[in-house]
Amino acid sequence: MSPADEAKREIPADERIEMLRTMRRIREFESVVQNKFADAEIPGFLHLYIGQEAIATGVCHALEEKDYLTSTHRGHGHCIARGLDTDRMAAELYGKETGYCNGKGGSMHIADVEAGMLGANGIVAGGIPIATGAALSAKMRDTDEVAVSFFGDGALSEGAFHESFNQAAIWELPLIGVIENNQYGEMTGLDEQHPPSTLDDLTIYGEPYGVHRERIDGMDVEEVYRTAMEAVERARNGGGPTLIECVAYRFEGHHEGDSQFYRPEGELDEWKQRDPLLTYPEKLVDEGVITEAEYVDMEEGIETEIQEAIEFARESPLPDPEQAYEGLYAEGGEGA
Amino acid sequence: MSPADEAKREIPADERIEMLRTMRRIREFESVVQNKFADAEIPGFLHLYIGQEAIATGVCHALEEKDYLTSTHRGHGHCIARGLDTDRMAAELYGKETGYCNGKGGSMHIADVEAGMLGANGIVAGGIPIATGAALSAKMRDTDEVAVSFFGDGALSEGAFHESFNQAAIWELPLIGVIENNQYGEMTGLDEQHPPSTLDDLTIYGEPYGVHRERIDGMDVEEVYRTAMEAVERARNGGGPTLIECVAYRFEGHHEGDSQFYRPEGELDEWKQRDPLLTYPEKLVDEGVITEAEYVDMEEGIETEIQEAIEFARESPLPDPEQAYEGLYAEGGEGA
Amino acid sequence: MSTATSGTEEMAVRDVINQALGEEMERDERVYIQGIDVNGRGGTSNILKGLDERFGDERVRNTPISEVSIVGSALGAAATGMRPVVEIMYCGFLGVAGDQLLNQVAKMRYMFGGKLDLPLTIRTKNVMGANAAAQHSQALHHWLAAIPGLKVVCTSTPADTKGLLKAAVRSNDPVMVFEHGGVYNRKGEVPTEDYVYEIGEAAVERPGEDVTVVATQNQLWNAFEAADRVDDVSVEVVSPRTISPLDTETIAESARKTGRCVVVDDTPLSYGTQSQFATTIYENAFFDLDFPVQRIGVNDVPTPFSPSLEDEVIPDTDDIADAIRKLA
Amino acid sequence: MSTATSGTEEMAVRDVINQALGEEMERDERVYIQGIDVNGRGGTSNILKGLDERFGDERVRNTPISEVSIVGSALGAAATGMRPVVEIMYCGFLGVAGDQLLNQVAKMRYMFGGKLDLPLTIRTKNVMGANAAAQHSQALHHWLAAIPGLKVVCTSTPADTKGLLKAAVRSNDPVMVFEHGGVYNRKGEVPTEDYVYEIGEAAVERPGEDVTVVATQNQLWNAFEAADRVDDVSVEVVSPRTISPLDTETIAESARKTGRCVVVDDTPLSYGTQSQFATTIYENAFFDLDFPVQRIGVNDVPTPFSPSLEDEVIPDTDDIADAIRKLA
Ligand SMILES: Cc1ncc(C[n+]2csc(CCOP(=O)(O)OP(=O)(O)O)c2C)c(N)n1
Ligand SMILES: Cc1ncc(C[n+]2csc(CCOP(=O)(O)OP(=O)(O)O)c2C)c(N)n1
Ligand SMILES: [Mg+2]
Ligand SMILES: [Mg+2]
Repeated sequence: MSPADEAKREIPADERIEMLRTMRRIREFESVVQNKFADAEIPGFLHLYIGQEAIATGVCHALEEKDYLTSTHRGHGHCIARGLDTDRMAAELYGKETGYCNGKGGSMHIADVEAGMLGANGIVAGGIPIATGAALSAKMRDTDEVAVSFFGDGALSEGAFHESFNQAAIWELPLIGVIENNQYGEMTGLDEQHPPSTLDDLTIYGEPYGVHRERIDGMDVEEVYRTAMEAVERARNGGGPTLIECVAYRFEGHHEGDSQFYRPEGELDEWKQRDPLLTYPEKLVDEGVITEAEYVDMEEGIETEIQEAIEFARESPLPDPEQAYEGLYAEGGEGA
Repeated sequence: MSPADEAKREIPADERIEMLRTMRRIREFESVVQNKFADAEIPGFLHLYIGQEAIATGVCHALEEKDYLTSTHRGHGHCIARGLDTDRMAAELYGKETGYCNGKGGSMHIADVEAGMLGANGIVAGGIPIATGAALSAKMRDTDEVAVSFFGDGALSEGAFHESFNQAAIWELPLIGVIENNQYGEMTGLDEQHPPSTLDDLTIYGEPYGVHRERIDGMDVEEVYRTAMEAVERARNGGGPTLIECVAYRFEGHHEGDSQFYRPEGELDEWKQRDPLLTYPEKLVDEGVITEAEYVDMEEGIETEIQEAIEFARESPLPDPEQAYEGLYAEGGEGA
Repeated sequence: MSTATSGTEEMAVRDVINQALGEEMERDERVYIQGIDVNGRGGTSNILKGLDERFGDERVRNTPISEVSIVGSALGAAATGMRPVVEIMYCGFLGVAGDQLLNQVAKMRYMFGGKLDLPLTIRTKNVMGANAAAQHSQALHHWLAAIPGLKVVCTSTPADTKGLLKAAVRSNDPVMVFEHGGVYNRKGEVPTEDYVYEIGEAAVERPGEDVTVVATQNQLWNAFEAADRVDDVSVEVVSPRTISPLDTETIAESARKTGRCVVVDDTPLSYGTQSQFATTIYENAFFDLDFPVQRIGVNDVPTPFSPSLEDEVIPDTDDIADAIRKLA
Repeated sequence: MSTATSGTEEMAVRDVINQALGEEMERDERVYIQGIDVNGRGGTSNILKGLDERFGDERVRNTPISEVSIVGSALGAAATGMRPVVEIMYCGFLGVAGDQLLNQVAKMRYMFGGKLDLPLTIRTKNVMGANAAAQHSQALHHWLAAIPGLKVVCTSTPADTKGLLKAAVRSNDPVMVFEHGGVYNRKGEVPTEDYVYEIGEAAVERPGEDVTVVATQNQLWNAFEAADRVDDVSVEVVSPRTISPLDTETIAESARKTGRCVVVDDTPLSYGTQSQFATTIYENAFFDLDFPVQRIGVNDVPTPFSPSLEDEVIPDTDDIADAIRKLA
């Protein structure tokens, strides 16, 4: 199947249901950890992905196991969509030894290198050069692996974005940049952070590099999936980098604790009409892909999963203090 | 006169002669210091401006005293065009106390803040944020000053360029970026350092920011002057940033000592046909603006000037070693 | 500084910052603020709240997320007549602006032969102990102090925050002001009059006879607590206030008196401030020292996220008290 | 390492680098080079000449002038199966990649729970004494050593260049290799066999009894010269080789033996390596020291351009010899 055909194909029912499930799992995870954070069970910072589920889900559904991704401070959605286990994720958020990073990373640094997940990142745009390197490595090792970097609209103002895409374009690397335009960088709207020339289409930031550019609805998981699929196939086949802007909205505060003083009245409600977890289940039910009852079952299963994940996290031990001094360097190795 | 008219006006003969003189002074200064460097009279690094004289000359001729500029490692041309004295410049290259920086800066850091010349810069793209700040300051202080940043094609790959132009565009700052495309970044050609999408027009790097863009012949001092004039007038009148690509060629090595192994055969000779110090005097003579004899006189005067500058530099004392510990911080001042 | 005729008022560090900046902006219209979310949110710790309304959007400028340009454009503005006060949200983001700090801000005046003033203040905060993980949880004043050409101050108490921040804003040199997230809510008496503390002067915050503790920021507060706790030992607590240039004499004088010193800070033990403080003491009080200087800091790891791990790596009151007892 | 069965050959440092990298690239095809002008020019000091022809454009990759991406993409490649060797032309350009170094390269493994290897070598050079002025003339190994998570080595002699560079390339951790422009043309005997020096081990380069001199790079050569000059004093010269983690024991042992120490390096006296070396000595040889450690370095200014000024600020053989005589 050619990439174009692949992208246009009817998405099989089981895959659609799978995407719905992934989105629902992200939503559930985020909602529950939001509560646990409010209860002071979870330490540190928490940046929720609620509202943006379709992006991580659609993109990651287009990836294969061998591929790589880098994420941001708002990374739980990418982790779940990538297939990380919610129990070890929750444990990491709780700072427990059973977490993905044994409690060393927390929400802003969850990683599972085994799964090609090269880490959330607390530095805006910090992951883009790393993904560029994974794409370079994929190419040098003569594989058809691709690397996806997720980042926010705000990251487009950092030099790291530009240096990376410039280099990726010169070297024709299999790199896909996914701009999650959620309308804000922290508490400041797009129009204060980007010139007017960019506001209609943030992918214009990639224009100099001659990369493929797509601007799509980030609340439509199937559109995201199809677009990502095209980009992935192109990258696998040596067609070089793509930059995709997914237009969406963040339903919660920038981080938990944010008063959200900056939202114009009604804006949130308007966007919530397009909540993928409202529209997509409805659509699948309407189209007879899933029954309401099945969806309720699915939801219940997910609630149980996340409840158990939280239990797992709660019951896991905190790391032994001495572990603070481990893991910085590789053990042994020649000349180590 | 509207900016457009201003730019289209016939350039008066005395100004044309002045530009010729400036270019010729740059050429002479560079040729002489090249020799002095070869004789090991001048320490450190030397990056010559030979071939690019029309750029600094045309741009600086469009500026007024109140304006600012930042320069690069290849900064002598900008200094001379800005009106700095060749004797204190030479003294700085010689590391003498009478130099612009009292010998502390050398070729790569000549500055004359009094003259709005905010420094050569040893870091590629390092001056762009500084010029952006001067433009911001001009605006905040409610003046109509403008800031020009000169930089090479290579600087377009640095994040600093992007962050600055993005910010300047949002804030509509009176910033003019002058890309001196001399076909190489060090010993590597443009096509290895920039994606194919940029090679026909490097100002595309400014496309995302919606700034005004011009690509011109950097060996034609009048075209440079007219284009700069338009950009300057626009910036003075609140019309925001401009990015100008001046297409030119570096006639000498990247720095003195460069073997120039990388030049395709014949390339240099071809470009030398367009040497502004060949074509412009010819043109002015042809058009009767200056006679051959007058030009010979001018050249002799310049040779004397530069010879005297070198003498001044040679005869000036080296700074007293103890001065190494002065000048780091301001003396006195509240809370200093 | 004389506070003889002046009253004092109890304030939290965070309110002192707001007040001091407001006063400086009133005093000199060239002073302005730029940074991420400084307008609206009032900066990353909401400390600047209200300055936007008082001084307008031009003087409290929201920038894009572009640390290179935030720092670099402030430098350019400082070189041409303005007196910018930059906020870098967390000190961990200073790395993004690494070149502008290392090569432009720090070297510009010197390279140019000392011929221009650079009245540039860069405020940022050390954060340790907030479970913010390795990138957000750092103390980096040692890293900036390692660059000649940057003056570096560390604010710790309400009173020194006022004196040092005002001094930074009025200084004609680039000054890095390191605040600390862990002391923002600390309260103390602050003289109501206008004053500056000299940059480059340390202070004996609490006089004593037996053991000297040199401490910064949250560790200064821990040092006070430790001093209270070991009440059989007379502890002298010294706050360097300025990290670069360091006030060698004040620190050494205390060391010569007590002959026993503890130095404590949130930076790493290798190449952190403690080694510089200790060296200063050894060199200037060598023949008066009874024991080696006790260095307390982070044992050369990034800051881990988990509370159990972070508690382990960050120095606390117990560590200081133990070190005092060991010497006494 | 045993060189018993091995011959030696006289080589210049610059040729050792070329040879060692060539051998490592032959040994492991995952090893590759990226940086500005590494292909064609052979890197900023032409040291890599010929590697492009031997290994092709893919493995000797010219990058755009983009230090953030040069370092960051190498990190990403290291995390996914390659073993990059990056060249940063002058150490002064490390600031451009400040965030990638401070927050990504140094912290990635630790933050991720120690679960990945990062076989990344970053070569750069200190330059002092070449009249290259403040931005190009710097020694910054102390600045990188101040970041936990980066191993930092300083190469000085032909033999240690081979041993340390090979160790760096084979290490599964990020290693910053600081070369020094002032020693590239130094010659010395190099064992012809394949060997690595353990990262984290210092070496007594020249044994002695009366005074210890701890020195790096060009100052190591100056120390040899100074030791020759003061021939009435028996000088022990120690090369730390690795700056982070520092080999405390080797340095302290020498200090305990001699009781008199000089530490000399091209970094600034405040927050430079000298303070860390000195602290190490004071703490581990406190009761054996007869005098304070003599620190020699740059007196807290950027490097000035003019020869008369640069000569003043950079330590030289005279400074070392004077310090030795002062102690002896
Ligand atoms: C280099 C750097 N600067 C500033 C910050 C603080 N910060 C954290 S998230 C954020 C906003 C990012 O906006 P965007 O990229 O749009 O992502 P979003 O939060 O909207 O998902 C900022 C400024 C940071 N983490 N790193
Ligand atoms: C940040 C940084 N990286 C690398 C260098 C080394 N360097 C000096 S000049 C130069 C080439 C610059 O090319 P370009 O911008 O085109 O200017 P040109 O030399 O052609 O005038 C490089 C890579 C530097 N000075 N600064
Ligand atoms: Mg956003
Ligand atoms: Mg060029």
